[in-house]
Amino acid sequence: MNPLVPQVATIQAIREETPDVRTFTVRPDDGRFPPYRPGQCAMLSLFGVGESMISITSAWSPETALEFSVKRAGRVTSALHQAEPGHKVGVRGPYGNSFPVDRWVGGNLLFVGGGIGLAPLRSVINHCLGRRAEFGRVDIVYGARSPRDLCFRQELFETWPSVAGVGVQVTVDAADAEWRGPVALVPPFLEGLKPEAAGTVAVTCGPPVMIRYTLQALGRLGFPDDRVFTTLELKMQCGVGKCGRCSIGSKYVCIDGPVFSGAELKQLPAEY
Amino acid sequence: MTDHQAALRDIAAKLLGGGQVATFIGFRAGLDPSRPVPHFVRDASGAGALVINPFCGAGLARHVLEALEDGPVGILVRGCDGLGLERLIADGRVTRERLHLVAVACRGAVDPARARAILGRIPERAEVDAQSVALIAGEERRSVPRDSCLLGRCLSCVDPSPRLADTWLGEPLPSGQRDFEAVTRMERQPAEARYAFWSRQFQRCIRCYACRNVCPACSCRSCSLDDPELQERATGLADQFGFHFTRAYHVAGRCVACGECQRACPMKVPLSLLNEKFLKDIRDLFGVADPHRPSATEPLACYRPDDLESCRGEAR
Amino acid sequence: MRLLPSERLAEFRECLAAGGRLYGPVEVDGIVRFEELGGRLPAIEPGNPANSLKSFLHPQTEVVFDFEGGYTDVALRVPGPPAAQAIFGVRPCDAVALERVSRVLLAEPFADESYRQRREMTAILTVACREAGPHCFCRSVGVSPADGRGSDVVLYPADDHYLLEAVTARGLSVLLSAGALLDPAGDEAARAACQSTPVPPVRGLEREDLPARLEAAPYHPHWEELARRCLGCGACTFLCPTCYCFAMFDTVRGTRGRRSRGWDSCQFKDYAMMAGGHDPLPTRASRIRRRFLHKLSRFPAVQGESACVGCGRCAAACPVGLHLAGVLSELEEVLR
Amino acid sequence: MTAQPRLVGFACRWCSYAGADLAGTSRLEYPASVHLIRVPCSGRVDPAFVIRAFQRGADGVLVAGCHPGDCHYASGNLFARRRFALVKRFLEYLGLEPERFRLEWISAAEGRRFAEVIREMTADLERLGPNRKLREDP
Repeated sequence: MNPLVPQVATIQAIREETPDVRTFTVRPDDGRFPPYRPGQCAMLSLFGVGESMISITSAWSPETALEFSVKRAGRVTSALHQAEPGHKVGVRGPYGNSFPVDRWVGGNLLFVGGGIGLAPLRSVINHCLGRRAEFGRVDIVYGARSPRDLCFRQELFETWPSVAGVGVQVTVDAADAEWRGPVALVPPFLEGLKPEAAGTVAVTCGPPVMIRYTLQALGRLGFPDDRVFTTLELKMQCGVGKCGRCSIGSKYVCIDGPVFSGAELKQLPAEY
Repeated sequence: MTDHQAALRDIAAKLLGGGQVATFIGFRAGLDPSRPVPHFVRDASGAGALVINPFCGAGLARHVLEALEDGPVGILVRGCDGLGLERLIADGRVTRERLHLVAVACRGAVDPARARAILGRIPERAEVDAQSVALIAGEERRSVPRDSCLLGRCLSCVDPSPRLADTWLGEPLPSGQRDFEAVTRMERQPAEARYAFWSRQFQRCIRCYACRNVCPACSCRSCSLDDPELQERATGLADQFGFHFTRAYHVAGRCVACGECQRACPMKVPLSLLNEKFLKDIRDLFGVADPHRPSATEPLACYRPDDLESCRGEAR
Repeated sequence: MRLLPSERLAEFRECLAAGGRLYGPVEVDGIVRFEELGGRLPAIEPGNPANSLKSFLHPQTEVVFDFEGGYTDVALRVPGPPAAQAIFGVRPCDAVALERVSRVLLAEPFADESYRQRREMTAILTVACREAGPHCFCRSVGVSPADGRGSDVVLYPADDHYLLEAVTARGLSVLLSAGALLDPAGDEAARAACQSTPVPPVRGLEREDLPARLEAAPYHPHWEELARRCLGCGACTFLCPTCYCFAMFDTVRGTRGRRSRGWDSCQFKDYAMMAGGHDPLPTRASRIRRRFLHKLSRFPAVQGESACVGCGRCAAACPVGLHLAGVLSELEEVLR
Repeated sequence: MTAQPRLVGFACRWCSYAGADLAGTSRLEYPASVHLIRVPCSGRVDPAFVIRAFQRGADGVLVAGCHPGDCHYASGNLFARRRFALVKRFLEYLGLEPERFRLEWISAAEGRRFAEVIREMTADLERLGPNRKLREDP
């Protein structure tokens, strides 16, 4: 079987998260999609337009369809935003490594997200909350450009805070008239919260520049490099470690990533 | 030409030393003596690396675009380089005042691959005059006809000397008029033979974009050939015809016939034969005497009310 | 080992052509390329044809699938398996390159299926080198003029005959099918001669600490110097037998369409640029550095061997003389 | 291949496009297989568009603009005239079929002329048969 040929799938539902982010619920027409782990991605395509590597936002279970939260950015994602329920898409995957959740058992978890970067974190957050008893405190720190750019509002403001031992802190870069929460960029906001580093694993994802400063902030907060994880995003064409596009040093983000520890990241050239 | 090497180094050192230019663009020796490479000298002490000889084949004009970001540029200029720079100036990409042109007349550059094939080994030196070329390696010196080993573009060159210059090395040579003989020969072929010829040529194309990237008339920041709506990545024969049509048409009226595209093509697609067709038709239809030499009004950026109405419908 | 008298070369060609499409180096319009041989004999000249073997195994463009339908209904059609082909007159470095590329493209669990099928349907008949071409430097990157890796059959040329060695089972069956033309051979002098063919070394390449030295100087100003000279075209990458990068693209005609893939070059300015404009390789210097480090440091770090096989195509093709051997000898000087 | 040749027309919105409208409202007969693309001026048409139309399945391409002297922008059609004179000759030079391409002047009042040009071109294209040389099918 050619790994570049996608399964045909149908968009079942579309939820508007923000003015430029929509979550697509997609079910392969043959009903089967291999089990996937939190942090993995899939190639989502529109026939006649092209493919994009998108992280799978849902947590796997045999019955649920796949969810992809897609920010409108380029040609393919713009076309996806024009799509409607019932439209056909191509999907292939799952690709990449995943968050080493089993190694985190017994520890506290700190998730730091920025903008659409909450999408890959959402799958691992929900996965960990599904195994709530295995972890200590769970803190979620999230920021976006403005209040209307906050993704997954329901989970952010209702579902997650209602789980015992889960704290959610939300900030925005710039407030609007209604916003009464904190106004700060994520990295200094995080540093201001002074999370306890001992016994805690930090997981971050967001725009490249946010990741860079968040990693520095986590370092100053005392998080060792091997207890910090992030997920990278580079341009991809094949998703299966052949096309060369997402190479970074001697790694391919599509198969060796997208999840890297801070320690692994330091071994790589700064080409992300 | 080689005689001017010492003078060139001198001038470059003075320009750099006096702060008149930030970069001097010329050639330096490559790994192989028959393949000098474009070189960017940044301070006076580096000028000693400059060479000038009949193996200097690459066009230099295009390189000023990036070098100018660091300040004014001094540059070695032969006829073809001069036309390329005129093109960049006419297109508003370069200002004349930021260039110091060191002009030299050129009798033609040797194609290193052809020279090696003739000699059976890498030539170390060459001498080019109006009648013949001498290829020299060790004790061996062989005199061969110009058309056996010069770059194709040099054989049809009518501009041995640049029209713009700030400093001259030696004397200019007289310029001539293009005769478009090769285009005329192609036009006389039957249509099916022409189609077969171009099919064979275009099929070889690997779409490396060397022809575009080397071209002094292709300095657009955003290029139609990168636009997937206008140029798909597919490489079927019709796609290749489309690619070469668009490339050639988009330099029509601005091509300076420097032949860099054809020199750069790793698949030896005779791109000059496309460009020259446009030049010839511009001459014939619009009465432009030397259509490859940039002028105040580009032939396709102007019109005459009395332009032949017949040139609209008929193909001839 | 078998022996093929030179005068039976045409018959040998016919025998190969009977097994499928047959390609080899031929000179057309003043350029030697691998093309369909037809009635011609392969042009065996020192050095390599302009295009590389990858044209036949990892082609410039190929169909991934065709599709037909509209927004709410679509059917995919995957192309059938490739036909058998043989390539006659390959140089050892090119075959070694194929073996290097295979390590990536055939890597599990996502082996590149169309490449795998083509590879299985292709017989590679290599002619070992008795003379180095003008741009050859195979020995500097651990490849020999008599290298058999990646080949199915190696032909070692002697004055009036070729010594034939089957390297793989596929090669053996090729030799069996041509059995009537071949004599049992005793003398292995032809192979020994090719094994000792001199190939000029490239300064810098033979240093074992080269990868480390390159990685240690990622922002050396010489990369910027190279970037001034480089035109940013893809000639070096498209002709390189070990460059395998590709892009995927869709074309549509009404209700029918096609997804294809085709060569792409890390030297193109939009190579790594993402939707939204973020570009991890924003400058020409960063892209040149990527290419050379991939060839000489990063690919070897994973695969244990250089991704350059010393074929010299980049040297023949680069319009501004910015090729691996030349750059390496420049770097050798500036990194000293 | 459909029986009727596929003709793509780039029509200037100030004249030829209105001419086509007039042909329609005057109930003049012309082949229905023409696909008109409205452009602001014949001078807007990049020859690359013409090639693109051929690649995407056109058997013939028409660029239609205002008569010389009538251009809404004074001179767009005169630039187009120079440009497409070269294009036509270049198509021939490449061994393609220049008859598949025409540049015509059709005013808003010339519905009859529009229908006539389409009929003529369609007849020419029927004689030439389908475009094979420049058509790229996926």
